[in-house]
Amino acid sequence: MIELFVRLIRRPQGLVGVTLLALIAVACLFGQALAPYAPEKIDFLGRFRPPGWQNWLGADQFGRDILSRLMVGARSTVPMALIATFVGSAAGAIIGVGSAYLGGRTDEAIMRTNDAVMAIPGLLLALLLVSTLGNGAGNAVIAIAVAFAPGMARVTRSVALNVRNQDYVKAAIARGEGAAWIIFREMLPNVMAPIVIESTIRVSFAVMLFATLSFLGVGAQPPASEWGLMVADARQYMYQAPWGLIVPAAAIALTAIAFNLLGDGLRDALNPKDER
Amino acid sequence: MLSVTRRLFLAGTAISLVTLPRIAVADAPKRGGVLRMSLDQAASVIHPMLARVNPEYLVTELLYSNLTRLKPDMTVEPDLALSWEPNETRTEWIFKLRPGVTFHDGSPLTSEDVVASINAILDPKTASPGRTNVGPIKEVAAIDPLTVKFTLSGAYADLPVALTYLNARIVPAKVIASDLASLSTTANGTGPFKLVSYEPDRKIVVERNAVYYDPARPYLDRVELLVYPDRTAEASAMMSGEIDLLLTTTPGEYERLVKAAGVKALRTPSGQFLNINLGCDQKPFNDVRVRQALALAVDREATVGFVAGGYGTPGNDTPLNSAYHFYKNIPMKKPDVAKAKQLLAEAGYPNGIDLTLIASDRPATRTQLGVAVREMAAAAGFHINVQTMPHATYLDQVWKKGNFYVGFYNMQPTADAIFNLLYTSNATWNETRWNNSAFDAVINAARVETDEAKRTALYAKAQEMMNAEVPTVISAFFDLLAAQRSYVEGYTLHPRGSVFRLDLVSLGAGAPKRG
Amino acid sequence: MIPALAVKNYTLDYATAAGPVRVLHDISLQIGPGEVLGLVGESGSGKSSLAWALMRHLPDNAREIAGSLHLGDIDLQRLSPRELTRIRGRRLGMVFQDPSTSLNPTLTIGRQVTETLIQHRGIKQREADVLAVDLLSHVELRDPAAIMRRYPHEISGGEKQRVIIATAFGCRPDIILFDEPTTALDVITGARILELFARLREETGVAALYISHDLALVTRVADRVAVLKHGRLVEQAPAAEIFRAPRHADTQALVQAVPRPERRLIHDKSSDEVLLAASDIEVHYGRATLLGHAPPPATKRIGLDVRAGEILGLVGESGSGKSSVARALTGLAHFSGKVRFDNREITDARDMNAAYRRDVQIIFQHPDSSLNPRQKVSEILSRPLKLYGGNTAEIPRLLEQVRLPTSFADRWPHQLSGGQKQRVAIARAFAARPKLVICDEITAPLDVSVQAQIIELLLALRAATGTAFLFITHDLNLIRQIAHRIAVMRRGEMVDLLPAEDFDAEHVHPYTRELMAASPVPVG
Amino acid sequence: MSLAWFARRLLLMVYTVIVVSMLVFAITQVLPADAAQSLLGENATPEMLAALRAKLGLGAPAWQQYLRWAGHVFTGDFGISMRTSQPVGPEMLSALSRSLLLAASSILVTLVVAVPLGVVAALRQGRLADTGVSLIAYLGVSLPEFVTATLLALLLADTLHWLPATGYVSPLEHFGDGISHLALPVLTISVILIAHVMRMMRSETLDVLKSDYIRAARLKGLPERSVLFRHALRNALLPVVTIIGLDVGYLLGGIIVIEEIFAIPGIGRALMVAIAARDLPSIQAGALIMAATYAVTNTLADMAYAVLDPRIRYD
Repeated sequence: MIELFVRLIRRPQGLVGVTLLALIAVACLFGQALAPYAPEKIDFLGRFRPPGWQNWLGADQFGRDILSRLMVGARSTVPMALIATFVGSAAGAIIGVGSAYLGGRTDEAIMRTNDAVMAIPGLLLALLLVSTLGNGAGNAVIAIAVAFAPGMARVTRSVALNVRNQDYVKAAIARGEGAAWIIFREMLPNVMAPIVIESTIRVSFAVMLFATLSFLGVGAQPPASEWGLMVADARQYMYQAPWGLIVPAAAIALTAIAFNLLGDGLRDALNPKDER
Repeated sequence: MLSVTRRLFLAGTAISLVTLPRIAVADAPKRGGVLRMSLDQAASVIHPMLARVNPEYLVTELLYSNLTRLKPDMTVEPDLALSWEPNETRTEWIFKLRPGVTFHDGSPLTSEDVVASINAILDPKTASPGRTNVGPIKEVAAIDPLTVKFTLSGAYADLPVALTYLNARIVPAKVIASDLASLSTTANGTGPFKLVSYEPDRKIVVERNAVYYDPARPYLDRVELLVYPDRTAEASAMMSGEIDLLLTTTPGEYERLVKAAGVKALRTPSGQFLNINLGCDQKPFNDVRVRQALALAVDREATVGFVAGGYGTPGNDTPLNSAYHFYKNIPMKKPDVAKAKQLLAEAGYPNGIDLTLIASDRPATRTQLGVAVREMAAAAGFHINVQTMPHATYLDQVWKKGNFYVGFYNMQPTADAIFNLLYTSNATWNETRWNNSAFDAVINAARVETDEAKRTALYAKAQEMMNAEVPTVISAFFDLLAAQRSYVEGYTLHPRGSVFRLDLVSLGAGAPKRG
Repeated sequence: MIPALAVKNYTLDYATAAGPVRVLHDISLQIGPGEVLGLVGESGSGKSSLAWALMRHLPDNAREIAGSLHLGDIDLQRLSPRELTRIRGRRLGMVFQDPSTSLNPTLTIGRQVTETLIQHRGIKQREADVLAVDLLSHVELRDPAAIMRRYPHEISGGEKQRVIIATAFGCRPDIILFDEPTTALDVITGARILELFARLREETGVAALYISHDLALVTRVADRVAVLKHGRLVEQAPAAEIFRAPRHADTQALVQAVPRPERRLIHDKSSDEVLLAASDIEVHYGRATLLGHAPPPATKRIGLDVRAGEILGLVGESGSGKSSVARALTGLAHFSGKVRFDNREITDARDMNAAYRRDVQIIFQHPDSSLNPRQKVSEILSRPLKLYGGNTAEIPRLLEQVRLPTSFADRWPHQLSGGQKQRVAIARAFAARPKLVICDEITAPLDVSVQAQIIELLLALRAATGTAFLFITHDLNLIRQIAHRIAVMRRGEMVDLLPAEDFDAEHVHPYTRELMAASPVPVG
Repeated sequence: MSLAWFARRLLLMVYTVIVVSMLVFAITQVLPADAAQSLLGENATPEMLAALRAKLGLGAPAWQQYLRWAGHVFTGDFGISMRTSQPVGPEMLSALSRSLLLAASSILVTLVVAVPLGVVAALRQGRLADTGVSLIAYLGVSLPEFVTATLLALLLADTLHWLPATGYVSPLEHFGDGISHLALPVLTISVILIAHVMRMMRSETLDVLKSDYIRAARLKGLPERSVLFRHALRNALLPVVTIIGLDVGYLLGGIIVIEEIFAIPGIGRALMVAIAARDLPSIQAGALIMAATYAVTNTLADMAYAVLDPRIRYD
């Protein structure tokens, strides 16, 4: 584990990714305590105050401190994306490994249906689901998880299929091992790495999708300081107060970049090809 | 009586008063040209009796005519009706129609068309939103081809105003008899323009009606209505000259448009307001002290800033503001946290009170009001959780049923209309369930009162009652904001928000040539 | 006379994170005009590095420390990229190991042959087309004009290698580097390619550097043989002498490891007791789908029996169905037919009970994939012990049995070499104390010296436990050394099943004879 | 591309459409707040609601509604919009045509920009150009469409005045205007696609350049130019074709946001409007058409792949 971490941060993208994520983690954990102002405190005189000593990153249309909202908002943005990805990945992984292990026509039927569901664009599926479940951050998380599961299932299955064809699995079957042992001890440990890498990269999509849903008004709801919602709110004032738009947009982009970098870094660090 | 007759007189001579001075004083409006106007949302309904939102009202106004229409000062002028006369008790009204008017298909307008149209609006099966807004009509009958008689269920002085209602457009009787639903896809009216093409979410094109009853109007050859769902994008398009006129914009964009070259930003005070509805029949708002406490917690000046970007006027918990006739200037409530706390304590909430305020997501200002009120009222002990929901869900689950939610209303033509729409016990949308019989009595008395001074006094009383008892917190009225290119002439931003009069618009020097 | 190719005191390092690694030490060799020098070495001996150095295609981390490389009078190390482009192909040709990956899959054969001709012989497309047809017919390709229009995947591996050889000879280079040109091919196809090479060499008098891991093969094509070991040239000798009188100890070891059919490694007779009898075995992969036919069975009603303690060899080229038999017998593939083991009849994988699975063990070809990379050696070995009622305390004994240090129990598979992994796999199979072990090409990816050790180990295990083996291989020479009886398979059918000593007899199947002729027995 | 291959693809497409139709129908069945209420808005009275509900046929059991709907869809009739009273099919298809124009232009721009950049990055692996391309790629895939769209509009339309901010003009009606109105949305969509395809192209090119046949081509003495263009490029492009086929799924999703922001009356916005208005026939038709489009383009990509890659041709 430590060895992996060292290998990870030895690469520039791994180092940048880990550093950014550390910052984000600090914001998620201590944002509330560190924020200079209460994130929802309105200030009539401070409306559209540009960045300066009073509000380091400026203030929004209610005179709320953008830095504080950003720091507190990290908690309503990043963990949501993580949860959505985790739930979606777990569901997808179970479907994928199960389908690969079952094989044959069952596998065919599961995967064709899975592909069919994937034909509905993720955002559309999420939109429909949120409309059904009702607007809100929690429902957006569910919707993203559902939208992610088929893709994860497909990825996992292809990896699992490859693992299932490995001789050590065949050896286990020839030996007369049970299905549980083969799935959990022989196959699963060997599909974990690709799943973790893929999920890490998908977190960045989840961050963006979550922000997009909030932007479209069906995700997090005011007065939450979710970043996508902040962008949506600031958009109508973007000429008066562009900082209100640029700051949360940059936060979303940096978070997405961080997870992308981490995913790529992990992929490299876990790739046995680079080992001499 | 005096006021009514004076209005009637004015109405009767409206043609000469409205159109002649223009010809005499200014240069004659230039004929021809194509006007591109942007709509803030799709005009998804062109059925004149089913239209519900401003872009749809605009389209049906272009294609159809009412008997009467509303001027910017909220008085009426003739449209298809040349003149009208009530009986002594104002329970029967005789309307004389303008002769020689034809529909777009060439057939002549007769009193049969008017009778059929009004009956269709009143028919519940039509499901027209105008059904409850065109006045207490009991029966409508054709006396001769150009005379129509309205029989009312009670005295009603404002019938000519009510008939300006946006769904009370006149359509051919034969269409009503054969297939009224066909008006959802085709149009046949007496309006200044004829329908050329209709794509609800993209573009609607109308062209000049050459046989409009006023041979001079309209001045434009063609009007193209383009749907711009994004306000920022719309303002940008206005600044780059892609569109000549926009229907409405936000304070933020307005500030940009004011500074833009070649653009004339338009602004007019209006009676459009955002409010917080309090369910007066349930805890905790059945206690007047809680309502008063909330009213005292809200900073009205600040609210105008937060939700209207400063482009509006503070409200004093009555639906009337200076844009209305009969507005009574009561000293504006000042935020008073101590008093509010005290009232709340007296009502039995010494430790404050937890509430959930529901706001629909359209328009976004509803949520903004919620967020602002939440923060402003916190000091007084109101712990408000703002919950937003899609507009459709809101209409289904909250509206008229909820106990504590944000409302949003256009200006109505008369004081009577707004009070009877929202606040009397038998109001069409009795949201607050205030059910104050004293208040009802005042409004009913004002309705039939003919003496201007007495009527003013009655409406003043009504406003004072609402101000004191706070069935609803009305803290901000909006100015209507829009913009046009400088070369657009003759357009007036109507405070009603849903009257446009593009038949008076022409293109002046500098207008781009458009095919 | 100037040699066609001269390497003098050449020393090459690779820079790695752990410091420089020397891959070639002070190499000196010469190839005269028209001469063929065979370069032999096991994997990691540096033979490919030398080829890449000559082709000037070294990886970025290569550091040339000393020495010179000359092609005739041209100093290869001083060529500019532009000059190099003119030398490659034109003066210095190359034939690659794997013909299936050396041709661009998306260009026609004709295009890939003519582009080289146009580049190096300065001719027009039309002339090049004519010349290419000529060249292809010269390498004994039937209907060369049709081949020209085909894509690589539409012709066989042997045909591809002929195309590559035709291209290499087409530009009339001074010298051609052959980098294991037959390794990726089947035995018989490889033999034909060698014949072609011999003929073309005769005709053109081209000099060649022939690189291979197969000493026996090299002695048959080369005039002289150079032996590389750990980057050092240990011996250079005429081809005829290297087997007869290897001078260097390393060469001797290498020669010793080469399988020779006449040098039998087992001397006992097998018993008559039948351990496993399989009859009418047909192996099926995949079923008919809505829109596709089922693929044909991989084997056609095969029957064979394994006797107690016997080594039964099963040989055949790739695709002959020999591995399918192994899979059927271990329940890894669907089959029809009957297997009789221990007086029990088995018609389906489900009939294979724990006793059968314990008694019949399988060892796979690829050591990398047969050990779970996420399990330590101890866990890998403990599993059959737990499953078949053994004791995990036996793990050290199992490791010793396969001659691995007991400390290896704590290692991960990736910390082991190929040979060591294969020993762990063997230990895993023997943990069950089986009666029959199926070895599916288990030595194919290993160097001959490692192969010899593994074979020796297996024979020792057999001697100790009396286990029977079903030994599947494509190497006829190897199996003739160790098997009691040998079955020959071809395209899913079993064409011969003979005692090993009867292989030279008259009555063997023509295919078996062809296979024997194609298996290069060392010269000398 | 044998007949069986083609038939199998076709069958899969049909299966996809059926699964999607059931799924979409199921979702629309449980949408809260009914269409009648949403249609009538604040003016609804109970009688009006009842009348409208009866008219819209909202009472029947779900499976009956599905079968009836599916039957009509099969004959090309998607029903009448509850919101606009217009036939849904033609409305959605003309919206789709505008979306496809947007999508096709974006893919074109993407290919023109991303392929050369990816190749250059691969050739200059580890150097400045490669690092630059990688950074752009990271940025591109990490910006949600709504951010890119807003920032680009802020920069190109309102600060520099190079392009019209939004709106849609049909290039058939007015070519120049049409193109300039498409520019910003196409650019926005392309940013993400370019990042994706560029990354793909880079890694594919690297893989191909490491392949044996490229080494063989070099060692045959072919000049670098022909190694690159004749041998490497085509093989590196092959997987990119598949990727683009799969990206259409993303594209159609992204288009929802882009069309919403840039006021393009395409299928994405039609869907947004329909969802907001609970206009069930429009939601069903729009989602189904989108999924079908994805299935078709995916199949097309597969076929393009088969055409480009001789290995698949005779399967």
